[in-house]
Amino acid sequence: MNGRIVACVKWVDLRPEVDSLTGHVVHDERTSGWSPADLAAVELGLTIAEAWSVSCDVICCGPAAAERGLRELLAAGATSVTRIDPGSIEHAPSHHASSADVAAALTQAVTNSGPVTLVLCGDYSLDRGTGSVPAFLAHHLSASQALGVTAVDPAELGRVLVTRRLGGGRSERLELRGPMVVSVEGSVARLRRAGLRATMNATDATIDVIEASGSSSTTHHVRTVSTLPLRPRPRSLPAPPGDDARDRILSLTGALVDRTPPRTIHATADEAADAIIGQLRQWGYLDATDS
Amino acid sequence: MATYLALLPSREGSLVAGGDEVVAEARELDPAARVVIIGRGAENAATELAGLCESVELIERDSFEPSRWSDDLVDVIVGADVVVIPASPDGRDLAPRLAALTGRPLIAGALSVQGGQIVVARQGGLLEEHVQFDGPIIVTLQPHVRGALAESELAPTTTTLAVSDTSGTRSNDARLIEVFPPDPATMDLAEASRLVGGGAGLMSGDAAARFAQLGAVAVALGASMGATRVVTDAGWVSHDRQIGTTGVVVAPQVYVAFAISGAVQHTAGLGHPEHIISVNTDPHCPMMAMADLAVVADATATLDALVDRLGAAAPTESAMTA
Amino acid sequence: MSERLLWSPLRLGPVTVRNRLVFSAHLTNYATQDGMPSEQHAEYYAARAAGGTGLIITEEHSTHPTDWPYEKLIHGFNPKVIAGYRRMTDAVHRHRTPIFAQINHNGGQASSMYSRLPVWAPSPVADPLFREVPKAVSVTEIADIVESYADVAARCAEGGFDGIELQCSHSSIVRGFLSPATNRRTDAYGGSLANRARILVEIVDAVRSVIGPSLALGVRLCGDELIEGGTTIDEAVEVAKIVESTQQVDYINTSIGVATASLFMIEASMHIPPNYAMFIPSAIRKAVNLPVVGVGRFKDPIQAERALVEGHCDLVGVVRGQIADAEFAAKAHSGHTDDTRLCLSCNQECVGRMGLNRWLGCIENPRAGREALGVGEVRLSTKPIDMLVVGAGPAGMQAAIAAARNGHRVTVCERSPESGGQVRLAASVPNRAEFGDLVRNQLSEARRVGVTIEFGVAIDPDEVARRAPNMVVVATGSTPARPWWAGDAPNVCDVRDVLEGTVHPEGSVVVIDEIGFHHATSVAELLADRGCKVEVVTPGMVVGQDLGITLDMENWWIRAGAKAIVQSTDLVPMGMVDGVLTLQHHPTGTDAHRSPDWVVCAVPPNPLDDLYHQLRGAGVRTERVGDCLAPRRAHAAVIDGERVGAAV
Amino acid sequence: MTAHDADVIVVGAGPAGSAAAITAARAGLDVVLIERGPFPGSKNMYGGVIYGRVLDGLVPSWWEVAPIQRWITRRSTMLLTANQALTVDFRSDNWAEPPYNGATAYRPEFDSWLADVAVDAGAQLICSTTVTGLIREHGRVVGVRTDRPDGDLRARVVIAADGVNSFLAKEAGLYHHAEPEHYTLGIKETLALPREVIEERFGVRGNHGLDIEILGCTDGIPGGGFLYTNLDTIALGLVLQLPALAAQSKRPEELLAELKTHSAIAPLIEGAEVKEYSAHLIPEAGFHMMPDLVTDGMLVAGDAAAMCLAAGIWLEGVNFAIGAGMAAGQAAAEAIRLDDTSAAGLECYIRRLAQNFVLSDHRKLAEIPGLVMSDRVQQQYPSLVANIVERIFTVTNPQPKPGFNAIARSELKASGIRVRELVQDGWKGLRGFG
Repeated sequence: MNGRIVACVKWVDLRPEVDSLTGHVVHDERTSGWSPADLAAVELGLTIAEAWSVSCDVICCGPAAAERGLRELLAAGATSVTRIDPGSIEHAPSHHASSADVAAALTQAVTNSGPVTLVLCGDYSLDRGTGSVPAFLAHHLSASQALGVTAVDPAELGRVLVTRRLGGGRSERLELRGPMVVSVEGSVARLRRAGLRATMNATDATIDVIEASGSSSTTHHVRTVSTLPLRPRPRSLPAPPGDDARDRILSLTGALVDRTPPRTIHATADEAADAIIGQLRQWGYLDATDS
Repeated sequence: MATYLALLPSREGSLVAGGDEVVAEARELDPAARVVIIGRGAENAATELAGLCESVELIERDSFEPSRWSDDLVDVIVGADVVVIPASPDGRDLAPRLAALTGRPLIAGALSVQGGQIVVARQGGLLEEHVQFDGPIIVTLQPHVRGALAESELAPTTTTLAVSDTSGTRSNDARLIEVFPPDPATMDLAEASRLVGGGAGLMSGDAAARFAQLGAVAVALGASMGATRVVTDAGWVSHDRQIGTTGVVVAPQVYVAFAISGAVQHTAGLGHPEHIISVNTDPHCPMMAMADLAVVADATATLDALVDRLGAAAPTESAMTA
Repeated sequence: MSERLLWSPLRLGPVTVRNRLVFSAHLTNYATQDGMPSEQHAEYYAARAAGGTGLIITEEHSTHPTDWPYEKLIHGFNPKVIAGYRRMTDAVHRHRTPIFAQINHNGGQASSMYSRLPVWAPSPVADPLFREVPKAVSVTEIADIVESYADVAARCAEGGFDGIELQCSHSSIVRGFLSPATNRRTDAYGGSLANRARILVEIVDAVRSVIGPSLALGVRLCGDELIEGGTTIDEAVEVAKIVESTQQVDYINTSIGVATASLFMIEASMHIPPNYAMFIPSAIRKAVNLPVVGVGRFKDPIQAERALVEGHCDLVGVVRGQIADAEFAAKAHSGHTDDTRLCLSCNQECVGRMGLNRWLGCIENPRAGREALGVGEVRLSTKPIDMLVVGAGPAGMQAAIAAARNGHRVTVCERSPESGGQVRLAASVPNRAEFGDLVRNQLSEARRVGVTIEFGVAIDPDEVARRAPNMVVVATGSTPARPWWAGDAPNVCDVRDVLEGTVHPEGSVVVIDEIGFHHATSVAELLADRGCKVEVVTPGMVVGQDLGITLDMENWWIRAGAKAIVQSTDLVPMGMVDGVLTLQHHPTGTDAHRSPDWVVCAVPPNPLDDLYHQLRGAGVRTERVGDCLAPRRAHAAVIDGERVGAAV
Repeated sequence: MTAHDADVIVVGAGPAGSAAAITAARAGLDVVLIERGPFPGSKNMYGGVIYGRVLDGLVPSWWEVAPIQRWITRRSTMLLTANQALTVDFRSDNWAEPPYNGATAYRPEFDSWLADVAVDAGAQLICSTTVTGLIREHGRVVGVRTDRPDGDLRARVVIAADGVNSFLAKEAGLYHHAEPEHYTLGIKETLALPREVIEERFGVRGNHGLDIEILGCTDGIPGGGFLYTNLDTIALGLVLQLPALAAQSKRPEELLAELKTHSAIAPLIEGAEVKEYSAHLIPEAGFHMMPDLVTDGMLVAGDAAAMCLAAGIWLEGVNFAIGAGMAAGQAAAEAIRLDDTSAAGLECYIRRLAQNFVLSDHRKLAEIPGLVMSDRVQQQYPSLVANIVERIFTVTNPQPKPGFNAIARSELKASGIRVRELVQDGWKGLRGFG
């Protein structure tokens, strides 16, 4: 067995209570957990590990409270679980480690136990939501990357085919070879349910903890100055054109927009179908050759 | 004053989403901001920036290779304090790698880059974090937040950047197998330019068959299928296909409504289609009043007749591109 | 409750609103003739507070005796108002809803009719509506005005208001100063924008100094006056920046148009697209950090949420939506948006009645403005009866709703397969679709209160005898009347025939308007859209005389012009012989002739009251409502229905 | 006998289950506590009233550690008619200091806390796991099936604390008298108001609060209402007997909406925002409805054993649940020690229940639910009492005021209630409550 899969997950409050006046965030440990995307990453890791007969380790960057969740992942079948204590990379005032720092810490943890074939992550974290950790990770591991993936099909050991969205409804199919980093959408898979005995056994399993090393120099000249309730940015909206008030009025009322003269026809089903096709053809939505 | 550079990936001659906004943002902050397009069909993509900037530098590349492209871009961005990249696919692939290569901090998914302060959404959009910086950085800008208004229709001039092209050298970037065009049947309704909608009037009888038929007609017209809330609540069509204020707010060019009366919850989410056809037995319902062609007929029978005429044929090329 | 931002609280200086919905300032004519706030005010605002709105801003209170442009204006300058203020603010505060007072001097947009004093304005420029040349105020008088704002603000604070809004937009002396169109001064209050805004800054300073830090202070600005040489959006943004730079103001409200020149763009009817004024708050909000209120045909909570999400505004003014349904906010917040009685934007009973010096009401909500009298309240009957309503038009449906609300067992029988009567026809033309919401609102309310509705069921006296209800309400409507002058000429039909689709006029069409509302103009537009050559003829001085009241006249003119519809006035039809229509120009008595392919008549109809008389004759307890009582407009039908249904 | 995975399986980490797990674990047993939700109390979003005397035996000085909202220092009973209200109000300063009397608490916080106590005592808590059935051998319960793969778990004793309508008690055939009228529907709105407004309106300070029981607010449906204060929310609700509710055309939320507009209630909640609406079935017939509590290898505790006692003014389910849980834990330990976990061996549970207050209160109050639910108490007494009081307080000068007895006699006559019934009900009530 000379391949290895690692799933990277993040312990977050799934339903943080945010005071919409002050922006104060109250975290409740009881509502913390793994995001659907992270769970999908773990499930894919487990499935592919079975297909390739390799191990699937889970690494999490998070506080000690995350160990409860890590035990669930262990029970679900992870070969090992490791927690990176964010300690020194979480710095004031935002108390968030930057994506670059998290990626650096993860890289260290991933490579600690030897070379890796496939790293799986959720596409976005719920709390910060930048989705940039996987690409940093790919850079550090000199790996190929595919972000925001909607389907993963493992081929032979060390090769996978993925589909990812490109926007505008388009998508692309990519082939990746290890080492590779793939971030997945939550809809890709649902984590299997851990067995009862595995769950019970995992309750007192020990969890490896690694201390993250100090923060990278790049973040030093970036600092958070304030955190407030979100006030959406005004989206560009054109004012009505025209120096003449009347032109602006006409533009605002929409009264002069040319429309197809409305027609009402009473029709049988066949006449109706013909009328619809004829109209769509006239507007240019259908070729003369259609139907 | 900080110098800005807008870096826009292109694909098949089009900018990735949010490219125009990145340019507008950079130019608002720095009227001399450079605009660089990298990718396939960069020259053509530059025409999308008409009225937003005067000149664009182009780097023509073949398929998307984040690791190799970022290697090539390291020299290009020298001198720019702030590099702004769209936070859409390709942009968010590229930005972290470029940041890591150049040692610049990355501020990803910004809502705005206003002067010395960058605003980033946190906690799923409940909070905004204001970040200050005092050195060279890379920022990705969330698409569809800012919007961009062109001041004219003047296309920018273009120059091709001489950049060492490492193509051909070995990289471990993913290999592109295929790009799938938008599939009207599965694409996000909000992005669909042609929509076929079904209402409660199709639910009598064999509703499942009716909506399958509606889907087939949609495919034949190169359109996406949507439905009203009553239909999605009844489970005949999934909720992500519900058109209206409680579902998806859409903006199609053409809308063909079958047996939809046009409750305001539906029509308010419909945008302003240029062309509307409505089929209904009630000539006086709002959907008929809104229609350019109001057909007073039985919607289910009309669907049968349309299926006959259009066949189950796949959309023709013109139906896809018109 | 999918709207997150809409239901999130916001701070406006010292005041926290629980959601982003604002019942913003609008005239009600509820004040007494001597300018005192009334019980009607208190209960009207309290009902909206109970219905969950985040903030109430009252109608304007005049700051100065020189400002009395219409009869029932609240005289903030009269110290006696405080008792009325208290009643109003106490009633609203019971629901923990903040209420702000809008204070104003209308300047030259006023009449001396009530005040018997010359109107004051920055320059002697006559207002186009009132057509009075104002007195240009002296610098001393400006100081007097500024002081009057402070006095009234102090009075409002004493009266329990949580904040003050300075009306500086569509009808105000401050707008008069800000606008280059009405400010021709050459002193320190005219010329540069800084000078034109001077009075605004002075008022802000004076008001803040009397109200202190515990009350909110807002300024309402006009984003585009839509008049020649008036303020446009770029300058409005600059004014907003000036307002923010005073550091005394907690929010900015917005508006569009000038009340006395472009009112139809302020209180837009259904003919103007929703969100039309959104560019104003959006542009202002981009330039300032203060919370900004957006207004303009917000009908639906999700539309409001969208405006918030896209950052165009921080709060949304929904006035008519909350007049039509006081529980607009509560229903939306609890996820029952579908139960909302949606505003039609018809302007018939709200805006329309203001121009007629009557108190504000609502075409579909008989309770609006009648809260203090208990109209529309549930009064459960101790002896429920069986009631049969014949006809599911607006009158019959309202009678059914009112009776069923009080616990009576009500069945409505409608001959046709659908409810709504003539409203459905009225709503079936371009731009009038929203009128049809009346039908849907009544239908859903009727179902909620347990009314049984049978469609396709005709009722005659035998059927009534068979069903043996305790009471019958006849709401059978009216039937088109063939005008006397038409004789038996072919190709003469009624507007209803066209809307029902039973006739299809083609070619040249003369539409006769003897009703003076949407009937003729709607059909004229419809036929013009279908390619007919249309002329609308009326004996009146103007086609669609009452369209002015609902602010639809300008829209009609714009569209009629675009569609090449000819309008001919002062013409009385005298006969139609051999395809020639004779029209008499009544001021001169001269005849004119037309030879149209079709003549379509919008003329007063006849009541359909046979069933009513038959049942009365048979001794059945019977009432009639709506057109079958006397053909009138929809609001009258609803009022009839409510009166009869609630009185059972 | 088959090998077992644990000594005791407790199903349900509510107050009863956690109390059982605590006691059993402290007795040195190997305990598995299985909870359906992702954490204990996750299904109860908001609060309840907890009368905590019983906690003394479980967690000494619990008031220093338990997560509570407000200490109940006022209890009121309100009798309502359509347009009258009579309130009997009691306030005690003694309830404002240790050991305290009662408190309001948010159940997610309280239940999680109590389950943590169980874990500290050595119990193993397994969340997100639903028990789907019992494993039985030779008619005896030997374990449970869960919805997890590999999900069977065996133990010497199963303690079913799986809530109202206990699926496990039913599966074990322990229910005999489950008729619909034994259930009431509880509905509750949680209404948010600023802390200082609550304190002003209810005349309480700091973290003091009140609990009101309301009679006569259910439009003739047997049941009652309640209102209690949390830190910055108010809970207002109704309990309504099921069959009567079903026979009526009104929906429960309409009844609650009417209560909210009653002139005695409306000012208390004016301007409050609804945070949550919840509905819950409550077993309310007290002792007469209790299932058999013991079978071979299994005990039933808490709501599962219909131990929510709705004896008129006492809606103290959590107390009884904890008491029953403790007894169940102790009984399991005793049976395992004596190596007899058959029904006979577990019979000591009943004894313990009877000894401590749970069963004795239930027995003593056996008639009370019937009395509270009776037509006279529900419909006639509130108006009788309110009318008498109204006449006493109504100023009738210059006419001489009739004496109390005269008023009472005339109102009693007008109400149509016979003196014999009044005396009988009074006696039942005295016997039960006294």
